[in-house]
Amino acid sequence: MAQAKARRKTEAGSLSDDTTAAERHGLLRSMLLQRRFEERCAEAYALGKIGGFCHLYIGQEAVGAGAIAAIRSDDYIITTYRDHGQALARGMSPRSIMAELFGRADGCARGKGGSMHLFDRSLNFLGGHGIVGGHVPLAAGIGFAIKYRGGDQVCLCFMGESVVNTGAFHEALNMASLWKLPVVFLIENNRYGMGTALERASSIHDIYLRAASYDMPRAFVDGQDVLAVRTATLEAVRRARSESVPTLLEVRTYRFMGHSMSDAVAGTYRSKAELEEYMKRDPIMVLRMAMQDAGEIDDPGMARLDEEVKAIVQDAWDFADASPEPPLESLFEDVLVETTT
Amino acid sequence: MAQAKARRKTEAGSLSDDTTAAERHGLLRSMLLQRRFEERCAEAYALGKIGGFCHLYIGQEAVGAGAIAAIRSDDYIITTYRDHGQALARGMSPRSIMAELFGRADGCARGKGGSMHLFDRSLNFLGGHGIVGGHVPLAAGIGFAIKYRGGDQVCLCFMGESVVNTGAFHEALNMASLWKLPVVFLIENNRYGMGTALERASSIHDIYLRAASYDMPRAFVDGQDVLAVRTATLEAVRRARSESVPTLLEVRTYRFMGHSMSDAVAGTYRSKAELEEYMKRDPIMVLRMAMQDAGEIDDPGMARLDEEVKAIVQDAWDFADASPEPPLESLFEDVLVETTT
Amino acid sequence: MAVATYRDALNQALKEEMQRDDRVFLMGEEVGVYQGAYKVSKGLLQEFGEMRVVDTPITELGFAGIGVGAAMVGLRPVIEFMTWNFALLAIDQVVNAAAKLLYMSGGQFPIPIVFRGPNGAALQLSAQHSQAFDAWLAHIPGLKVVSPGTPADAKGLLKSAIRDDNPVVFFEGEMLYNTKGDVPDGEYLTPIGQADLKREGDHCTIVTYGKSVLLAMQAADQLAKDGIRVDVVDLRTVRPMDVNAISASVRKTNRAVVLEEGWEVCGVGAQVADLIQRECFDDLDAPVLRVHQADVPMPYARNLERAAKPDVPKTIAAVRKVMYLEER
Amino acid sequence: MAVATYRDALNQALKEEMQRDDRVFLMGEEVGVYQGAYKVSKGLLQEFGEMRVVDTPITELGFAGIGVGAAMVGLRPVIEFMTWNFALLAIDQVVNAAAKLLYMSGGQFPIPIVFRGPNGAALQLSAQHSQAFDAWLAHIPGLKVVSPGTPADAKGLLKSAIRDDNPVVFFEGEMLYNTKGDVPDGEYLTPIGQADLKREGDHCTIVTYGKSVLLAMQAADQLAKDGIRVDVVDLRTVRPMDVNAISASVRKTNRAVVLEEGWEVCGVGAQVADLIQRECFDDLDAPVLRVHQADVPMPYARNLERAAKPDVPKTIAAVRKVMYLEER
Ligand SMILES: Cc1ncc(C[n+]2csc(CCOP(=O)(O)OP(=O)(O)O)c2C)c(N)n1
Ligand SMILES: Cc1ncc(C[n+]2csc(CCOP(=O)(O)OP(=O)(O)O)c2C)c(N)n1
Ligand SMILES: [Mg+2]
Ligand SMILES: [Mg+2]
Repeated sequence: MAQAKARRKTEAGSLSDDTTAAERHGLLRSMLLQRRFEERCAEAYALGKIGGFCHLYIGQEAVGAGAIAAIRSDDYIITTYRDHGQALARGMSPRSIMAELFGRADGCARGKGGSMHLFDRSLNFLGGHGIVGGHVPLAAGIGFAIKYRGGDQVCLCFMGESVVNTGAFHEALNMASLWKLPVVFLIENNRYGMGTALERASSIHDIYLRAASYDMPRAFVDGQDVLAVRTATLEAVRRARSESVPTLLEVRTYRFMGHSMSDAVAGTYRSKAELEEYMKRDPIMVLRMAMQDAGEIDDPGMARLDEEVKAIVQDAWDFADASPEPPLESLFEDVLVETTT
Repeated sequence: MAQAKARRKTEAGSLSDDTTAAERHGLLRSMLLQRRFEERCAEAYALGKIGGFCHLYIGQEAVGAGAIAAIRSDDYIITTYRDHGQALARGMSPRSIMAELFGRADGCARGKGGSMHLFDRSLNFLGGHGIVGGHVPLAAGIGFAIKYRGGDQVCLCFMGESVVNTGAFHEALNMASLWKLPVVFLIENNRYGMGTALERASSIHDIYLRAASYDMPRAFVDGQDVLAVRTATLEAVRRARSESVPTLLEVRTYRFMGHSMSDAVAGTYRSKAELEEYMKRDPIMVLRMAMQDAGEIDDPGMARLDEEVKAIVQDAWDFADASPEPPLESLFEDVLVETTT
Repeated sequence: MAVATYRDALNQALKEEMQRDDRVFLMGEEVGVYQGAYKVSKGLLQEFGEMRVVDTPITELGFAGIGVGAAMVGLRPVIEFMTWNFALLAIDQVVNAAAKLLYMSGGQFPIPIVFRGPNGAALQLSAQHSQAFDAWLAHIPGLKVVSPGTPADAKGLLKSAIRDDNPVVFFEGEMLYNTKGDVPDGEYLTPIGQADLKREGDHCTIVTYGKSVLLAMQAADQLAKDGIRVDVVDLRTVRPMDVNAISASVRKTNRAVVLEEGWEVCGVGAQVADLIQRECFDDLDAPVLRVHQADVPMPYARNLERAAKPDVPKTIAAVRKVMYLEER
Repeated sequence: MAVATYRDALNQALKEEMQRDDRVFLMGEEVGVYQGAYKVSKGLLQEFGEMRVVDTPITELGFAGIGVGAAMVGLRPVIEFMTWNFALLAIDQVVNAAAKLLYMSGGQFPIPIVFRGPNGAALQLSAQHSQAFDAWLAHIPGLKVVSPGTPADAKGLLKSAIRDDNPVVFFEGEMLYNTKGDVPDGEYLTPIGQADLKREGDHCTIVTYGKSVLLAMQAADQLAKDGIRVDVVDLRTVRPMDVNAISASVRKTNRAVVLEEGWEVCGVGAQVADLIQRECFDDLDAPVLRVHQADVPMPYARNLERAAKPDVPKTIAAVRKVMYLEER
């Protein structure tokens, strides 16, 4: 990143929320880790170390970082195939993620899931799902289970904006509202589903309004401002946790890369100019500048943070590279479990 | 029907719409034909002449009669398994319908469809569909075809109120609105989907409001008043025909019988008292009383009409009864057509 | 042991398992207030309350997914499809979620769920309401597929299915619900994956399962009158298939007929025939023949429906044919 | 005749048929502005405009149904599924609407529609994106199911499919799109329902179709080096199946291997094996063997994926086995 230049172009975020300086530093670090991690993913993909579909989160880091900062460690997260950023924000080990992407035995899913299917049971990170809309009913089911057991956890469900057109979304939202399930349905509206602009796919453009059909609380928020995302998610989480009422939260963001690694960065469906315009509001820059204005970080501090994060990513890469291929006999494992209850 | 008694209990409809006396007479006759036809269906079912599922329309006749009176003969109709009333209102031959219900060779679908699957290509009556929600995308497709060809027809799509919870409905409505398809989505809200009250299945109760998610015009209307149904449908049809804009029209009605012939009339899910309350607004009585107040029909006139209609139904029964079983070789016909284009 | 209907046997299994394990719940259309579209869940709402007997809107895709999500975090859902015809709307959740999550999470997320409901044709319900999807579900690794033909097996297999930590597809039959048989009281488990030799004979093997077991038994009775003794191998579980039971029988009889309710092409019978020709090639005295639904959508008319369905005469004819006896 | 890719062959077919008949339109995700997820529809939006090349929201169930509705009233839709994995969401419309409407309307409503898109595994797309559904669709009466393995067949069959007045399921392959072959210019129709003997030999028959034709041809080449000559019967159409072509070959070779991309249980290979044992019982010198995907969801890791997929060595081993030759 041409930081000095970007800094001048980027409007600083505001710090007028209730985070502490340490928390802000943590959010900055989380976003930076996501960014550096995925830059290396792109490199690994080009080298053929990562295969299949690989959807990068670059540009959207504030969504994962901000929203996940608003939940507890015993809450649940479920998401789409564009899951690296959220997995890292949740605290999944970069090593186990990179090893998974490399298809190795030490990957979080033993090399069986790949980029689209990251899971970590110990962190209540429930994947990584590849069918657009398919995981939204699962989120409602997780909310159902929470309520069934009488707990006060919540389920945070990330999805792309295209999901609001799928039948699965509507069926799930209706039941979540009807049965008052503690779920935050968080739309990452990055304006495109593959090559289709939101306006060409949805008959309304303020998509959080779809919640009105279910008498569900709803809001939208700037997705490039990590603190704003955190605040909006906190409110939705509070409602889920203490009132067992779901929320539809639209987070407005943008993806800086192609839909997946096999897609051009700009493409036939959006202009370079539009892309560049949005890139001016890089979420990392937005927070960094606000912190810099408040005297919470300076250039050397940023450089140190960057080095620290890069070292973690390099370590993950080395770990993944050294990890063996999964043993062939594992092909037939994990199809069924042997246990009964 | 104990007419005199019912008359006293029933609030007369108003005649302040733009129908002529002859048209009102036609609507009354259409509803009465549906009623008498289905009373005999119940009898035939009890005798084992009709098998399978058989869903009666009794109580809802004003919806089919009123809505279909608002469209042209070259418009399209598509509906659910509860299709006898609309088929008759459209002018399908009672003989071919009854023969179909009896599973005979002269049935409208050669005995292959039965009660749930009435079709008449010559009348653009496109069935008769058994999967709840499944025909709503078909309706959008018919609307798409109309627009594709540049015609000014409309597609009138009947559905039960449970359909508003299905994914198919939402996917179809979004596209219908996005692409401006000339379709009238008409919900027959009879308050129950089998044994499930609307309020136990939908998180909002004014279900026509679901159209707001698609920026689609919407309205509701009293479904026991055939003239009101006709007027509301006319408005929606006008919008579809001249502006190519779809409408979601909720028609509030009630079913006087069980969900199907194998279901009790009242059942565990609704009280007899509720049923009796609603039966006071029998759609036939509502129109008849208004016409009577306006001097358009009297008791002998009504009796004559009833005889006329009963004779038609008897003729249909006799025809069906005399019609042979489908030939066994037809089992393998109609699986595929031989033609190519 | 008492005589009970298949319906009551299922009801017992549900009730006992819900009493035994409070993570078990039943969800689907009309399972509660209405007491079940086919009354399988009668009384359960009253005993277990609204949180454990959950009426849903008509949203097969949605509530199947809710079941899978709940199973991911430790509940044990029983999802009722009013019929399997409607389950097509939910099949993405069965195939792409339930059957895949254990594998693609590298073993982290077992999905202890049962998807159940009537499958196949009843009487005159015509094309959209009369389909058997056993072959489809049996095709999918990551699932177990069970299809009991008797009340006792219905109880024993449903209890096993609910205790299984894997997704189990459970096929019932509208035409079976009223059938009666001895059903052991209380704890009674039928192991998943084991066929049952429902009748012994040495002339020919009939391999079947589910509703068709009734036809096979009737056919066997009639054949016996002509001195033809058949083995009736009731698979009970379609996936995983009990290959040994099939082979053992065919090695004895040297002839086989496969009887199933569904369509021919890529049906369960195709798989069984393939297995037999591979496993018992040198034992076979005749090709394996199959009895199944005519290769057409189900018609409404009574006579056409009857002609379309597999039945006792068709089964007898197939047995006589593999025995190279003149057809009557 | 010119060399073209499978992708271009499909593109030609679409273009020519859309030029020929203005009732033909293409609908699906990313078919227009994006030029097709796999670029099969490249240039079509520009030539035919927005009404005939229609980008949809992500609503497989919805737009498949829109296709069926449009077909009911006389249009001829080509519905593209980005992959068949996603078509599970739409399968109700394919099975309960498209395949049934002609029958349950007593012949009044033919449904001239094509459902097409890539099927089966590409490279490392893991469990939810690597499934082959040929056996499922072949199971359903009321459909035709086509799966071309070469560019010429892709063109000829897609043109035939679009002209057919029945619903046709058309399986392509991501791994096939870049393959090249001679493709006749302009009017070129391959009849639906006819297999093609892609290679002649007298020692053994390999029955296959779709993507696996490539494997079969490579296996045949290698086997030839050891003096083993095989017939490669490319079914091209899975439903209706060309039984005569299969039988004729097996009657000649007395041995058969069925090679398919999908899973074993109730797969297309099961049906073919069943057919062969019924039709050619006395001609068979060995059991029919099958080569298919391992009975597991598709794993991501390259080595596991390779191990899971059918391949040339597995095909050769099966041929050698039915010939009772020592495995190498
Ligand atoms: C049901 C289904 N249809 C199509 C696809 C192919 N596909 C994968 S991602 C995608 C676009 C999704 O866009 P959006 O929901 O906005 O999420 P984003 O990729 O922008 O994060 C499509 C069409 C799929 N995975 N599942
Ligand atoms: C997808 C699907 N699920 C379930 C059913 C079984 N079923 C048939 S009708 C019905 C109730 C539908 O209610 P509603 O839409 O209100 O129409 P009504 O019967 O009241 O006219 C149900 C659950 C079905 N046919 N299709
Ligand atoms: Mg998006
Ligand atoms: Mg209703």
